[in-house]
Amino acid sequence: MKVLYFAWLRQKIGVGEESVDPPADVADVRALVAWLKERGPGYEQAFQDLGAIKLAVNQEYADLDHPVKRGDEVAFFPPVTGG
Amino acid sequence: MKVLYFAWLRQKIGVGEESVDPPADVADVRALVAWLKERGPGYEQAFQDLGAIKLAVNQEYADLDHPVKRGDEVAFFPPVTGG
Amino acid sequence: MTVKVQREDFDPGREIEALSAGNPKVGGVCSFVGLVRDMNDVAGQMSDVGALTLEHYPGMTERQLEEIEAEAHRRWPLEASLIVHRYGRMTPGERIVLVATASPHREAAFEACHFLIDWLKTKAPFWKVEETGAGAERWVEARDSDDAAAARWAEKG
Amino acid sequence: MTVKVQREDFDPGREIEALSAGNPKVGGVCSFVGLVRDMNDVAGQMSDVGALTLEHYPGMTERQLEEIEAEAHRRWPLEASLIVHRYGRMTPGERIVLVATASPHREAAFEACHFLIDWLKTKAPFWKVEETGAGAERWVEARDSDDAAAARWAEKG
Repeated sequence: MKVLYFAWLRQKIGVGEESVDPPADVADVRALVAWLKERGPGYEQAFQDLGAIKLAVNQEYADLDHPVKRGDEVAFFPPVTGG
Repeated sequence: MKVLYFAWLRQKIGVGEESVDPPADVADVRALVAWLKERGPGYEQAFQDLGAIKLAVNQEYADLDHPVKRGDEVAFFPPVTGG
Repeated sequence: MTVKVQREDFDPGREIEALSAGNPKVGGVCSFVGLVRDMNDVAGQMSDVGALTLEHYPGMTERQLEEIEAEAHRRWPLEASLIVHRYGRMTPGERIVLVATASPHREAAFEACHFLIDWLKTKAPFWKVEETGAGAERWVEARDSDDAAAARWAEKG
Repeated sequence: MTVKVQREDFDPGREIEALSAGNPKVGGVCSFVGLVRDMNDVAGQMSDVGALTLEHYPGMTERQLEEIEAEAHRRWPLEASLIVHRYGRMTPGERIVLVATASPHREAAFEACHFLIDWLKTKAPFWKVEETGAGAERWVEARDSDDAAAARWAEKG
């Protein structure tokens, strides 16, 4: 599974992209976040307020209940500010 | 007094601009139109439907009750279609 | 605030760039270019247009356009604005008019630009006559939809 | 329908002209150019901006912009449209984004262009970080006013 972080999430976590291999019971984004938060204090900090974070699964907007599986691309980022 | 005609009014009347010297009792645009209509069939035709005509006195939109006097510039034209 | 009434074509890119050049307060530039179409809607029927000629009232045209622009600046926080309107004969695809607005805020730029073209359409003394083939011509009639668009900007009393 | 996501600057005039070139059905081209301002409103206070850097999500950005453009074509009768959005570091006065629409009708061109920028602001994965002096930086926060502007285009269910 490929996980991407943007903007201040990337800065807090210290990496923009990583390949992860969570256990089989990590079946949705919410479980993935819980699992990622155990990887270190940067993750813990980045995912502190889930209400402040948007996410996408395979480049489409999704929510925390969205299923994830091996091979997916999951991205976490703040609300967008382009234009 | 300078009188201007635009678009199909100009075509019907056969002239785009003329200097006229109406009698002193021609004190507003309505009276001016009545006086102009006596100048020939082209004028009669051009001013047949006053509801289809817009006008300006000294380059500002005005209505038939607007006063006119020696030295004024009065223009008659159909509703505008620029842009 | 700039008004140009001219026979010649204009360069929209250069005009748009000039509107924000050297002014870092500008956050957005909105513009509209009106072009001659090869068809026109005449009483609900599409009719071919070979070319058109725009007649105008020199003097009053500039005055009206300046008033319209001043009104836009009164209503919205604009850093700059521009109206360029051509007259004379034009064929399909040619540019007729450009309106553009520059503001710190995109909402103001959009609304003011929309206002400029809507008011111009019903207030600036221009008249279009279309060539409809074989030497025939037809004066374009004012549209109710343009009156309705302009009326939207009427201020509540 | 064209989407360009690029580091380089673009030429608004050339892009706008290309939108109607060779298509005499186009009666109007509406465009909006967004620029870097030298100030930004941070929690109600104006704050200086020396430069900003736009980060984006390659792949998803293009995909989202294409979806937004397709939605505009679904809602309005457009002959052509364009979105150009830059990423990377930019200083005040530089162009960030161009959206443009070409339609037989000016109302459709205006609405669709406004829609494009409003939806882009809340849906396209870009993030701005501002340089605020002495090496400090600040991630720009999403604005409620942008959410409200986008919500205006929500379709009634």
